[in-house]
Amino acid sequence: MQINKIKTEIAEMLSDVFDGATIMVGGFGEAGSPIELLHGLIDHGAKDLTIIANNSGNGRVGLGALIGQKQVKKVICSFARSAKGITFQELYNKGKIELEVVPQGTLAERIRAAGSGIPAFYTATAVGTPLAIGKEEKIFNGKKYILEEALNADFALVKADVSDRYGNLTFKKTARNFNPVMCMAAKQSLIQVRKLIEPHQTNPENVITPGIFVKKIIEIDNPIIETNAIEEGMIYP
Amino acid sequence: MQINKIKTEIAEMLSDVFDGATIMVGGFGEAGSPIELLHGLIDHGAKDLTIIANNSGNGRVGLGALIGQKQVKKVICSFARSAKGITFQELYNKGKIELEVVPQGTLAERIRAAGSGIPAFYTATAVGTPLAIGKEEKIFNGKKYILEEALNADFALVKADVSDRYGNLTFKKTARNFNPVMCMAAKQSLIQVRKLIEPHQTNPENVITPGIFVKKIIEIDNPIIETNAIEEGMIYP
Amino acid sequence: MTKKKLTNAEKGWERGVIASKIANDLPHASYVNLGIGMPELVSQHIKDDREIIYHSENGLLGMGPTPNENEIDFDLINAGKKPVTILPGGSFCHHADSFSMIRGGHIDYCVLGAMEVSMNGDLANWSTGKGIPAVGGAMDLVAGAKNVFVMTQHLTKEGKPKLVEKCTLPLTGSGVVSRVYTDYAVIDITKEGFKVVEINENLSIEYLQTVTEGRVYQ
Amino acid sequence: MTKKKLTNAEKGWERGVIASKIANDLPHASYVNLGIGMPELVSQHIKDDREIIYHSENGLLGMGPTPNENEIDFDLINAGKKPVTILPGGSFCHHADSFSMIRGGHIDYCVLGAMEVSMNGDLANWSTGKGIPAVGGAMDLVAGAKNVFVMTQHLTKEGKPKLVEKCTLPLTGSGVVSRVYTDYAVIDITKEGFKVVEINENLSIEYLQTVTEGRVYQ
Repeated sequence: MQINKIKTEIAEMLSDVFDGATIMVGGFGEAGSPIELLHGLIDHGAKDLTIIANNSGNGRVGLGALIGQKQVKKVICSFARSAKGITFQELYNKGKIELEVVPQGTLAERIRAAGSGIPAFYTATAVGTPLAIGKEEKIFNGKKYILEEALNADFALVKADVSDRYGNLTFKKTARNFNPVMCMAAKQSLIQVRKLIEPHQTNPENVITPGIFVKKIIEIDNPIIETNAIEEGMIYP
Repeated sequence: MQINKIKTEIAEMLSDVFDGATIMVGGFGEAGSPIELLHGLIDHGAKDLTIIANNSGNGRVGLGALIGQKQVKKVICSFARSAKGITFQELYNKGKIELEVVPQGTLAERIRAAGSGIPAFYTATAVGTPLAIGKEEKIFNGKKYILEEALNADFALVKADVSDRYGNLTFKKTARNFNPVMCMAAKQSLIQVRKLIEPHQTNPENVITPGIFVKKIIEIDNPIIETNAIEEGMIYP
Repeated sequence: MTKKKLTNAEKGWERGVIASKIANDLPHASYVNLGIGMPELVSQHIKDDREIIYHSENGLLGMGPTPNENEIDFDLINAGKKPVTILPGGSFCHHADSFSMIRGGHIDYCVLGAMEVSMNGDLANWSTGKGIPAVGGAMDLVAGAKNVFVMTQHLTKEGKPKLVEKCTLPLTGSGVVSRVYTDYAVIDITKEGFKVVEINENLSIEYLQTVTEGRVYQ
Repeated sequence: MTKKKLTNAEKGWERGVIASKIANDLPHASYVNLGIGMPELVSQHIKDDREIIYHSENGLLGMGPTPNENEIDFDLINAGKKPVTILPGGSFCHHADSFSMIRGGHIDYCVLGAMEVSMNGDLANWSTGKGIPAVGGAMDLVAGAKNVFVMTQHLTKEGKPKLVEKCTLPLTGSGVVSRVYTDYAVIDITKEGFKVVEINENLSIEYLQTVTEGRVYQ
């Protein structure tokens, strides 16, 4: 029997998602954002989600649409402000969505830590700022650091460029961003890829995310481009 | 003016090395071991060195030869035992070289932490064992962890496969091992590569160690293979 | 601290002039992160006697200029989410690796905007205390980069000093700024106060003191 | 605890038999790290009904069998520093990433040798307390892998039990072992003691108790 993580239906990808789940969403702005999986999550209908992502979505597409559907209870991100971030803004201003602001590098490292079995680490980032309040401080070599804890998730929704049936992923340019560390940190990482290849076509030197960090894969060969979709007035669902 | 980190003489590579320096040496066993740079360090003559590496050398080649020359005060490594590790064994048994044993994964992570500006992190590795003695303990989610500190170095000696003049490195197979994290952690990472290429030949998707972590590069196109050298009875110098 | 409009003859340096002063202070072979907005201008003023490598915290080292309209790729963007290019010898990495470069002290210089800079080098540039709080990578950059340069107008739009004894806005980092480039002066943060390295040729040090909170000296 | 030589009729399982019992307990699609020595045999006993992916902690996922003499590459070795191969769909990574797989709980099973295993799952397998101390990746593996299997002879060469109430040798990990495969039995570590899952067909449970320190039960 052969390992085969490839699925053909988005519903199958998301079959284990539950109300109240914590879900990492890859991407930095639109680059690497798994729009089709996010739309699948709208169709799925799970509620009270905690989303961990760098941003909080644009327009009514992808993460913006999911938030617009009121499926999200809380967003943990570095930058929730954006001219097109209408759905988050509206709910935030009404006090209907929670926000935890995390410095971008601390966010990335907390996610990597979760994937690497490190429950907490010290960093100088945010020392002396409002984002250090309530955090344990410690001095190393005369310099002050704060303790930051790992950020785990039940699921990660990720967009990659190419994969084989094992889930060996490569990414395209700056669409790599948070995707690899989120694959490491989530109990189930669910990947949409532009193109599937055979295992013998995978170059073992160039794999960015090895299959051990991947649970399910689906091919979406012509994914939605957020900027274009918003310009064209797309509203999902 | 163009950035060009390429040097032509090994002595130039090692020109800043000083007595008492802490030097990381890449490689896992012989794979990725920078033998020519280590021989250069013998020629250089620096004394009282602290070596951070996974192993402690074999025969009288490379790291084994450096230790045999009594240039090394202390070795920090995960596995200092080896049938061919004659020079370390001899000095250790006479009490003439110090040894700090670190679990292999903790060693790799402490090195990465140094390169990533993380002064310390918690890990479950070694909890309840002799290697946890004296280390701060903390409970996260009901499980016990110990605090491990970053491991910095003045220099890293590294063998890579290919580089351009910026120091964008790729490695060969399992010769990758500790080399990339050591490049991150040392103040100066000094690289011997099998082959130099032009920057436009570097595929930006496949760079393993980006040039920002590299100080100097030298081409050694036909490096010594440790196993063969020891079989042939090589003794350096 | 009197607000006083400068006459035309006393006008501060143009943004391009400030940018070129910063560009001249970036040594050959530096790894540099330019903040979104005004600091992005710096790359246009680098002289041929040096090569600078630009880092964008979203996983891009060796960032090149804005692409032509027909070369835009929404998968190749900078930290401000605008399309960019990559130069030969550039590379991509994931976010944790990218911030290892920052947090680990591998970025030689970062140039950022400011709302307030205090005498001890505290920087406030991420929050007015109102609206949706959003920090991005600013706190990581100021805590991690070897040298933090600030590029800013000397006064706020309301004519208030941005160089202050103590910041009133939420901090981005504490004691992190080494040098400030404004339209009025280039100023080092020192233990003795704001040390003027260069002053706009139209202005006196006495005038500079009136538009700066905290001690200014030469 | 009497040392007693087994007669030929009572001989324990051969190593291949133990290895095949472990192989049968590794589920399809598992990620597995096999320790150096006896555990390496396990991969030879995996049935066609499953695909197992082997991890070697020196940065190799998808490890294949030993190469032919003419295919040996000293840059493609396993954690025991012996030449190996890589299978299609395999990949290389650096040491920190490789141990993220281990420490982060992504390795489903690791199979290791033992000097001592205690009733509460403590494992001692890295140091006799003499000679040059050398730990390698053993402590990381037992702390990080989801399931830690031990493969060992039931008795030391001197005929002493390896399954003990409390380890006397320096520990590799505390409370980490879930199951032990010996030439005499397959034993689960439980709160009640050593639970016998399967016993060698030549041996009685009473005999097993005499060669095991600590409570043995079925």
